[in-house]
Amino acid sequence: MKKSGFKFLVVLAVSIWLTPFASFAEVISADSAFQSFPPMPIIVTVSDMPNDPGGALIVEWSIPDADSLTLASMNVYQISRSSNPDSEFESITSLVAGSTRYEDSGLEDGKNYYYRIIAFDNDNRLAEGTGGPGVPSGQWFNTGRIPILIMVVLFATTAIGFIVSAKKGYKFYVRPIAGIRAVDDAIGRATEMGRPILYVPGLGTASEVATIAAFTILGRVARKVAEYNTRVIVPNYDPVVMAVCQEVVKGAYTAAGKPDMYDANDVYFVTQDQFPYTAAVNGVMLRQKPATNFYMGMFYAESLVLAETGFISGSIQIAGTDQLVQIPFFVSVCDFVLMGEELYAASAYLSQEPQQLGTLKAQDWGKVLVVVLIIVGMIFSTFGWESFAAWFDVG
Amino acid sequence: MTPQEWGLYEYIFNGVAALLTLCIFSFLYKDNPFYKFAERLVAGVATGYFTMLLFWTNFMDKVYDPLKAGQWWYIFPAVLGVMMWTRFSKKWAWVSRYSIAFYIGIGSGVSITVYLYTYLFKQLQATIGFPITMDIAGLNQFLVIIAVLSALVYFFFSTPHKGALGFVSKIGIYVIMICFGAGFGLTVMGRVALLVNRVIFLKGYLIQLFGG
Amino acid sequence: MNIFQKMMQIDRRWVYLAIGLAVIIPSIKSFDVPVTVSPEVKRIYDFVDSLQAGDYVFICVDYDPSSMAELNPMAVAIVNQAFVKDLKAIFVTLSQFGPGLVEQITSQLAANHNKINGVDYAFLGYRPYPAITILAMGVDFSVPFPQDYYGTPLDSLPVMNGIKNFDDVKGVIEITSGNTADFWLIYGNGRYGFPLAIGITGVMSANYYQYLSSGQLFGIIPGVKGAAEYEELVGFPGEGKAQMAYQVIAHSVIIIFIIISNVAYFATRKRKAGLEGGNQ
Amino acid sequence: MRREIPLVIVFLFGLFMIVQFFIPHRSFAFLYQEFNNWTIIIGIFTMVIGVGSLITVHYSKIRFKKPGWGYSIVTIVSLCGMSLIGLIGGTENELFLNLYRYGLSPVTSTMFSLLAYFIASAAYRAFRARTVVATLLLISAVVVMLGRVPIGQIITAWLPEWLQLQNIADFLLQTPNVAAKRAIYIGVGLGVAAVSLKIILGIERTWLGGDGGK
Repeated sequence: MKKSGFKFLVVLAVSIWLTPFASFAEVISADSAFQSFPPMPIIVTVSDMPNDPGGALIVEWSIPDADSLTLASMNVYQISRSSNPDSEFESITSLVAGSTRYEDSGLEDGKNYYYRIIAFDNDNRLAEGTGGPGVPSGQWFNTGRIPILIMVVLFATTAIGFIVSAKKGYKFYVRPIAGIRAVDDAIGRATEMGRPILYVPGLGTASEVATIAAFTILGRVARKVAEYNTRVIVPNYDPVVMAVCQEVVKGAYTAAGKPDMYDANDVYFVTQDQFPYTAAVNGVMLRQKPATNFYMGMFYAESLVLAETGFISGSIQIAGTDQLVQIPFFVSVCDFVLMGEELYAASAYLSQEPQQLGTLKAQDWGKVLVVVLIIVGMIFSTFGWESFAAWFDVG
Repeated sequence: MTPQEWGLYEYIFNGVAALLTLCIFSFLYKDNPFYKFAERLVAGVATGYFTMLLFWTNFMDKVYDPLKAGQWWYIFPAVLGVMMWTRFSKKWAWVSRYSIAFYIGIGSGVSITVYLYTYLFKQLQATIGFPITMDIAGLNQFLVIIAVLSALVYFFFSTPHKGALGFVSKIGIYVIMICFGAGFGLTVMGRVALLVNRVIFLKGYLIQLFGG
Repeated sequence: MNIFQKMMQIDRRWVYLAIGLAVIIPSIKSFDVPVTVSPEVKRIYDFVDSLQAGDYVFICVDYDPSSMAELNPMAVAIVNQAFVKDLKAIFVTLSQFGPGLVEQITSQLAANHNKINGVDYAFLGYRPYPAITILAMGVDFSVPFPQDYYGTPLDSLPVMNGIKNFDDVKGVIEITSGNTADFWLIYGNGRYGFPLAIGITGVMSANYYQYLSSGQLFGIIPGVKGAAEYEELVGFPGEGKAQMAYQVIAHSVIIIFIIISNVAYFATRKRKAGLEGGNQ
Repeated sequence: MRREIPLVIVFLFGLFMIVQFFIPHRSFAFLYQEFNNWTIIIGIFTMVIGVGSLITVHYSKIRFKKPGWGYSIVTIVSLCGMSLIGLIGGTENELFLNLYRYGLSPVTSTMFSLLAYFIASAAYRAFRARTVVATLLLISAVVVMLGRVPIGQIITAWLPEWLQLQNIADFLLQTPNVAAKRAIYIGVGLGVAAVSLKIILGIERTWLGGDGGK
């Protein structure tokens, strides 16, 4: 580091020293138009790319002596690289005039790299400079993401705090959500009608949190279904989701003391293609006439096809998704809808464990923080203090 | 549209496509054997298609080739994958939980940071950085902020929506409903376009059969 | 049952029939609809228009046949414009059904404009896992695509000569019916900062306008209307404009049903008050 | 064994994925990519279970002659046929592609196009001005519908520009629409973070079975 700093100073000093000569040269050359001048110096700085996996350097340059006319006549910068300033430089790229920065990648960590920049007009070298060495390295911490780290830590500690206090017996208030209250009624209705319940876990994979929330709700539904001796049909789009759904339903029957009632053929795989899947679920709705249809998880264009078919077959319909585009259709057709965050809240509500409700409190505090930040941000931006907003400009 | 040069092959395949299209449309009237046939047919075809695609592209690219190239650690995911097969046995089905746990662990770990970043941070960033000025843009920005705040209040779970909070959350649900209405209205066009495409396809086939 | 009660309970099949007729009639006798261009579409046109012959534009075709009706017209219009301007185009698809679509578009338009595959444009092919693919292309196109779709190594394609990654293209236009636009926003524009514009289905567009105001996108072509506008700008009237005729009638039919429904509702409301709840 | 180890696995890998977000170093980037690959690989292997389930369900329908069992034969035959063709000829062979093109994709696009009908019937039924909330949904939908096609321009051309339907539609799309979406996204972000945290900490364990895998 010290060495490169020294080098930089040398380059700087040399270029300052050269300045008067360059302008002098310009003066005497005025009467002999074909004489070529010594190229102006380019100050080149090479630095490691911050917050990267490694293997990349940033090369930046400036031409302190160039007036705007000279700059305008330049049309290309040739950039070359070498691991030794005294040996041959290998040309790596050319950039259009006006560039002042190049990001080189694919380098070896821990090695020295030097860069030479040459500016050309149509055929003359106008300016030239060498800089370095730069040593690429990968970082062990992305400083650009500190605000997010703070957010994660803040959220996690608040959530864990509330979970712990819930475990100690602290009771939280949670406001009623219509869609959640409807779940139990819907299962009761199915029992009265002697018809099954259809549970569609959506088109997501098991690694998507919306689908995981759907598992929790399925757990609750299946438990009730087992208690009431009804049947739950779960057609699946993704085989991993199917595997989990089978575990969930089987577990629920076992917990209700009726492991024999579980039928693996009720939690089955249809196909991993959106509309053939939809066609098959439509078929189930029209032929088995479920009393209640649940749509929980990730839904795409099939949402309205499913919901309309469910309406035609006369089922009560409860949907929950965080897919913004599809919520309007569920809202228009279904009887109850869990919108966005409500889906995640529902999984906490329905688990009926106090710790689960603890995180709801943390979510609310998260929103309070957002509200405060938005108001403060608005005031600051309006009064021209931009650095507050800049703090949230995370790459 | 004018008829093109078609051989028997094209007539048959396009005929199948046209028939299947009509089978699905028949569903609009009511459930019927034609729809059932098409529904069951595509369940098989789609599964066969995707399984083969997974096998030839993904399995070969992601498992077979790396292992062959000496990337021995690909044995781990392969074992995790094979562990899923224990689900065929009642006794050993629990083993598959290890693979599922890996799957879910990765998914939820990624989600915390990614969602807080793209869903929370980015939205926050898009909302706060603009001054409220005394013109149309400023007014619009002010409205956006009011609307965001009230819609956020609607999602408060741990306080009763009464009094001032109740009022704000009511505004919030109004904003949300306008948003949903707009979303619905926007969608109509795309859906009609899809239908038009099917109609054009059928029309093309008819022209082909009977001449323009 | 009086007329209003009947209007309240029209059988869904009548609605279906009306919609069916609304698309069948224009398919028999088509008519021209005037379009006005919106700024978010114009910006994409202007961007492509401002490029010099030989500049590179990256086009990602990420939709599948089920959204062809909406998205193909805009893809065709953009490629037409790029070819007319003698730009070099690089095609990639992140949708498993994309290759067929890209081939269809490129082969047809290349023939119209006398463009040669590998010289004037390249089709790199399809890769699953959009995030990983986009990140890798940001490093070097040849990482995820050592060869193009037809099996030619990238370094032996004249069109790929001297270009390595997104730094060498002027901008990326992503046409999609799925969630790949999010990947392009997060992993593409977010990570590598190139100018990004998207062509999307009408449904999705409401979701992406926010990225227009946040500056992550420089333009959006929303659905058929956007495609019709783009065709108007490019001067190749095509599928998009033709579709507009259907749209006008179908939209009118839906609005008429909404009006019937509400007139009937208000006329019968006194009797039914309290029986119907909110629709949530 | 059946319960603790999966919980430990979830905790460890979940924690790793959180931590790696903040560590750009090559080694972590590599592991991140590998782990993502691994989940995909698990998915590939699990497809076998999926196909197994499909076959079992339909086979049992055929065997016990349940109602509609004839249609199950169609599924099994088309599945086996398609797989065989793909297995023997690969995914690039003409027959395989044509079966996809003419057998599968027309059904896919026709199912998708049914939405044109459904959206009309849903609009007819749902867009009644019953409550304030329903009225807002209705008005906003109608304005945007009219604004997105030239009808809006034609019927409001006589009004000042800012009152013309297409401009009101744009206002709705860019102001309340954007705002509501931001709020919903922020909520979803928090909700997802909360659920993920509970999963990693082992508080949320329904996925292990309805009783938490006991």
